[in-house]
Amino acid sequence: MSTTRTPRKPKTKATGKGKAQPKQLTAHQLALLASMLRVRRFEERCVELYSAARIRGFMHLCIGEEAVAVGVNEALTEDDAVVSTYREHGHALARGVPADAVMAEMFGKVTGCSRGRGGSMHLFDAERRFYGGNAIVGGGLPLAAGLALADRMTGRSRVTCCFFGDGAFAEGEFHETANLAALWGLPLLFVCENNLYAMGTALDRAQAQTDLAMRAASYGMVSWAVDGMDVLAVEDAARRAAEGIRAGTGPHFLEMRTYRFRAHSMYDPDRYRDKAEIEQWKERDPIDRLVRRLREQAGLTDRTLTDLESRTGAEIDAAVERADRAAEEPVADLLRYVTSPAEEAS
Amino acid sequence: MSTTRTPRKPKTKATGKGKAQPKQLTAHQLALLASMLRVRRFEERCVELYSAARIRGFMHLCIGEEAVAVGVNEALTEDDAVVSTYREHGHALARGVPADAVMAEMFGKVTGCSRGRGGSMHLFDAERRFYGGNAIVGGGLPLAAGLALADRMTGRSRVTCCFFGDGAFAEGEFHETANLAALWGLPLLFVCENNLYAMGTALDRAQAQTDLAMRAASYGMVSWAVDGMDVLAVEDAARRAAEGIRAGTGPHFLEMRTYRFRAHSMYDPDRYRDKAEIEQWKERDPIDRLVRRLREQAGLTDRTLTDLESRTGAEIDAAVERADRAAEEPVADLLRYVTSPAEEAS
Amino acid sequence: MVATSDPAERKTTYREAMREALRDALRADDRVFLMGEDVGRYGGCFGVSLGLLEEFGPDRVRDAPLSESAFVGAGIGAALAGMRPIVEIMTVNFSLLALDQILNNAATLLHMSGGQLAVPIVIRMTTGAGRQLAAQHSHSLEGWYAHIPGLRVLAPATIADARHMLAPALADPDPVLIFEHGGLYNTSGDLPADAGPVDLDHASIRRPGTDISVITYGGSLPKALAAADELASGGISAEVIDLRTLRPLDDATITGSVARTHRAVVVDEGWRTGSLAAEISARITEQNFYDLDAPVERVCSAEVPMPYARRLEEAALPQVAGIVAAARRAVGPAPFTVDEERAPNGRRAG
Amino acid sequence: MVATSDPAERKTTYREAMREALRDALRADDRVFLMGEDVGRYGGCFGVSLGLLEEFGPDRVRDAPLSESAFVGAGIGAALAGMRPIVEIMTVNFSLLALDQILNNAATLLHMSGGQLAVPIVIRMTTGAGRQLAAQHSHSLEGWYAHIPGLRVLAPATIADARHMLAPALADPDPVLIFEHGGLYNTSGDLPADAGPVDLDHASIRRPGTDISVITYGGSLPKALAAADELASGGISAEVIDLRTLRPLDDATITGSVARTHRAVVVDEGWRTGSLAAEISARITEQNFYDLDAPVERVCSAEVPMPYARRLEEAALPQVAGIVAAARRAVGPAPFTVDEERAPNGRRAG
Ligand SMILES: Cc1ncc(C[n+]2csc(CCOP(=O)(O)OP(=O)(O)O)c2C)c(N)n1
Ligand SMILES: Cc1ncc(C[n+]2csc(CCOP(=O)(O)OP(=O)(O)O)c2C)c(N)n1
Ligand SMILES: [Mg+2]
Ligand SMILES: [Mg+2]
Repeated sequence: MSTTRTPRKPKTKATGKGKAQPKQLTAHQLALLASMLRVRRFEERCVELYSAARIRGFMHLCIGEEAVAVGVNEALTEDDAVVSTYREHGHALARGVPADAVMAEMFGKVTGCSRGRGGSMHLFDAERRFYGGNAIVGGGLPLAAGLALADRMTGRSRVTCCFFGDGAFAEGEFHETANLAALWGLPLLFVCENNLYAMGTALDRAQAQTDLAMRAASYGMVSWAVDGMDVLAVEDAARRAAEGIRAGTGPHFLEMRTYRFRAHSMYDPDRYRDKAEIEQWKERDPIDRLVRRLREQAGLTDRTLTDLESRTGAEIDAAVERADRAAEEPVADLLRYVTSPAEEAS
Repeated sequence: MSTTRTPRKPKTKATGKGKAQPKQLTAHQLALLASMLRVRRFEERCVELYSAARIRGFMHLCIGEEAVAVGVNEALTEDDAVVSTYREHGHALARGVPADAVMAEMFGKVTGCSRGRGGSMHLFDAERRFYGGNAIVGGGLPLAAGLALADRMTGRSRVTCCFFGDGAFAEGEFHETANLAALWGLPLLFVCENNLYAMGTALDRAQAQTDLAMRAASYGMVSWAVDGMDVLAVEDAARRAAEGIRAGTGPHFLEMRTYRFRAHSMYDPDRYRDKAEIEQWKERDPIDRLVRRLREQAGLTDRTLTDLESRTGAEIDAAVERADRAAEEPVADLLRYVTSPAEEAS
Repeated sequence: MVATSDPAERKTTYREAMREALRDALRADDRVFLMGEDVGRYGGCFGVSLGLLEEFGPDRVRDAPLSESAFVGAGIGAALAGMRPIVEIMTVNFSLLALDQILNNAATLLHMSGGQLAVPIVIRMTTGAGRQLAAQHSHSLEGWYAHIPGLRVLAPATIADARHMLAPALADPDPVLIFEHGGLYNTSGDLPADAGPVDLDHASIRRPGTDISVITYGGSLPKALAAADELASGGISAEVIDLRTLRPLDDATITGSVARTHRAVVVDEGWRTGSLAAEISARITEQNFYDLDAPVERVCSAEVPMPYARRLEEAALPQVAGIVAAARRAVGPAPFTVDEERAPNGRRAG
Repeated sequence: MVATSDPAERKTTYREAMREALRDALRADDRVFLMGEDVGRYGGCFGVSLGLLEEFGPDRVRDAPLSESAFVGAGIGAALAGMRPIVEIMTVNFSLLALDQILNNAATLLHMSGGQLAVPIVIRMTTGAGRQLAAQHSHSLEGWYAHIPGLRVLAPATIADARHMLAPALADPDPVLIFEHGGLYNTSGDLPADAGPVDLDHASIRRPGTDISVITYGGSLPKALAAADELASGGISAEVIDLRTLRPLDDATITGSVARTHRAVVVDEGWRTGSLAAEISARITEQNFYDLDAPVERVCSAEVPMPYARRLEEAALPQVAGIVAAARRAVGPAPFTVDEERAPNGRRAG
């Protein structure tokens, strides 16, 4: 699946800070860096393509939040499932959905991971158990509970990971799903990407109680708040949570404290945030931070970085080129996939 | 309004146990008893009338829970508002909706408090600010937030009291409304009637965390659990909560621990509860309990009780008789009240 | 409660037939489970699932908290993961709380994922009025669900359909909604032993006739049949069509009938404006324009939140007398004689 | 952004017209407030309320958390308590989460309380497709709302209607829903200075014609007008009716038009089956049966969750070419000559 995933035994005792990472993790850390960089560059390219009207519709970027997508994915196996939102390029790429398929999807092409029917907000990959791509805020949560319920009922030891935002925390769906998951002890990993804003609404103007991990704990779930700008901390927390879930201790909740550097969507003029606030958070850029650390602790060189950049750039160039060349679904197939075919045609 | 209401200054220091009530409360306590007894006898008559098919549709009784309706109402003034559920005979009667109007409503008559359109589940009385009568579980909560919001916006010092069940606590509406109320500091009194069952589903099979007051507190609201079988404790808690709300400290949440002695509705064969459990709770019957206390502490006599019973019986007899004689809405008026008339006809 | 597999035709009720269907489904396939509010300990709010908890245990007859959106969504998720959930929403009235999940997930995932994610879920709920349950508990909103591409919508109107629609619904790879009219549960009658799974693609002509097509479904079928009796005694031969499947509609059966009868009455408990009856009427006009000898009549509910009072509720709902009157209007003032020759294409082309 | 009260006719956009209407309403009545997700700091997800927070403050331009059911219900409660809330739901797609509150409270309380509790709320939301927003963000569900007794449903299709429908909506003592098609916000044009409040009881004939009635509303109006242009160049005179109010429907205008033209095409962005277009078609058949020279045509959306890909989306939506084709089908193969005498009652009575 994802090239960055190097399966290894979860640490049984973790610091949650990621500061005391032993040296042998260096290769793994480099892979984390590569994965975050890949998401970043991919989305930067998307901005250009959107301006050029090659990508249309609503598009939401996770630039600034890459550590969450990449770190959480490290804790998951191929058998686990991921449910995501409309801000899911990072989740999809980290999960191993090929950049080609994601890009083609945004081009509306038949080679897209949803055959051009979904676009940026609706990436799917059944083979990799990536269940979208849900653009109704909170709408993915019940779905994730159901995936977990199926595992629970059949005795499979799999984790379902559901990403959602701080805004979704206010929706009734979150409450209902949290209760259901805790009540039934479902193997569900709630990953709340708390980027402090739901569109233009700051967390403290949307939530009476802004300590979301504390709120989630009131359901009787294990809940932690995590520095979402530190990929190692994210990975560590996700690994411990997944471990707990696999051990049968029921759902876990991770509040990932993060920030989006860009506007909510391509339509958003971003009038509601202080530029200074954005700049402050940019100082915690998860990529820069890991780069600094790897330079200091693991001798990361400019040369390695340049190589990484050029490999990443090449992959994305190729994805764009292939997406460009790919065919569109013929209009004659408009009604396909509304219902399942008795026998799949073609 | 309610004959049982004797407005007085709220105590500033309350015990929350109701045990140390000073002697001068005796008259007030008798009024509480009368009010509870009236609700009980009214509903017992409803059972007979339902068996005789004079009352139809769904009917839900609050027998066993009278202390909540009566005690909470004591803390409210005429200006306050009440939003209730389908199990609302007690709330309506305690609020001062005349027994005549309630009975006539259940007979489907034009003199009913909803002109026969609502029935048992939809009692309304705009004059007394009794806003129903909501039969979608959880559906009254957002409405109550809006009533409170209007007061908040116009600077009126009124309380909106919303009754709902333990079952409603699981619905997304509760979560959304609790957050809204706490976030906006709305003058809203949440009264959760925790009777341990939502139809046939016991609380611990519906809620991951059954300490509802604790859960509500996670929104940053003042929350207490109250012995809902003790009308004095209920009154005391409600009074303190209403006082806090009027003082501008935002919404309060009261978990009333109570029990319904009867089945969920007239259709319910009540297969899911232990008879022993019911009997145990009946030992805490709020009426018996107050009677015992008044006998001991305030010299309540059989004579007074008999008088009370006969006055109550007479009131209900009269209500039934009037409801019986009242007219039905002519079928020609079927479409009335779908929209407001430009000029009210007749 | 009858729950044997006795091969002879036998008396049962709509409720028991539905229960047997559920029991069969749970026995036949481990992936099937029943989930909803009070389906277990309580036995179902209308008693449909009584006894199933005891037979299949709390995992497979799963009581859910009052959280319509969450447990319907969970059913959808479980279906994605290979289960065959039967989710019960107590009544259509509460299904609004789960409508987003049904529309935006169940009905949409297959297409939105470019064919990758089928959602083999069955969602059952009670619908309809007539029991003095007033405005919030008397909706007939199946017409809304019939608007949604990607869903199959069923309305079993007979005991045999209650018994034999569930199996093919579960066999459907896509989401199926089953609407059970609350007024039908106590209906009793004979269940033929030889009936197989219902063909979900076809409407059923419950009573053949030649003068007018009465098209209906669910809880209105008994009324339509009673109206046909009454019409027959007045010399009008009404053909009664039970749609059975509200989506996709079986155009061929409707069109074929109207081509023969030249007149149609659609009976539907939904509010008239925007009802399923409107769709049927529009289709008849589109497909049988030159066959029609009279405007298509609709007998629907009055456009009013359902009142509690008995007489008002009766007046608000489609009734036999209204169906008879509509049919008579369509057939025209002169009593129709049975053997009169009809012009098959009675209308001038524009 | 234009926001003056300049008396002369002037160029503006649909978005600005709506904003002016909101500003006027907030200025005119203290009881009015605007509440919804991102109506304040963000300026409205489509920029409609930009600047209003600064003028009226956070109490009256009230940002709500993502809790559609709670804040719509809160609007209903506030209306009961004497306020005049304007609640914005970002789009119709999310309104499903608040549908229970709208149907079971807003639309029902007046009746259920025997006339005691009117709910003077206005709920605005964006509707429609056409911007490649895919399956979950492209619904046209206003037809569902038009099914609900107790609601008034509006669909401003022009800049003048965007400007002048809000005031009468607020004056209505009962709940009013306003559907703003997302494709219209950027429309620019002249706003006549003399326009008064819109008469909410009447549809508007946007273009008179004699050969066929093209009946539509909202985002499909520009397409219908373009089709009429094209038809005119082919010698067919199309009358274009903008329904404006989807509930209650203005039968008189529709019936009157079809009585003159003898043919009708209904254009509606909803999925065809169970669309509002079905209701219009059914009513025309009921009311104009003997006027009609051809079946009523419907041009609706294909029955598919809206695909993202541009060409697929275009193919799924009603387009000018489809309207023209439907009108031509209805008018018949022979080009129609304008002065030909029409039989006013072209159909044989059964
Ligand atoms: C139910 C619903 N309401 C509103 C919207 C519009 N909307 C899309 S994203 C969004 C903000 C969500 O914020 P959050 O959950 O914090 O996620 P983030 O975008 O910050 O990642 C809103 C309001 C929606 N898609 N669904
Ligand atoms: C949204 C919704 N779901 C289901 C129902 C059916 N129902 C009516 S009352 C009830 C139980 C509610 O329990 P609770 O809130 O504890 O109140 P109680 O009846 O115990 O007073 C249920 C499931 C309903 N009316 N509304
Ligand atoms: Mg956010
Ligand atoms: Mg309860």
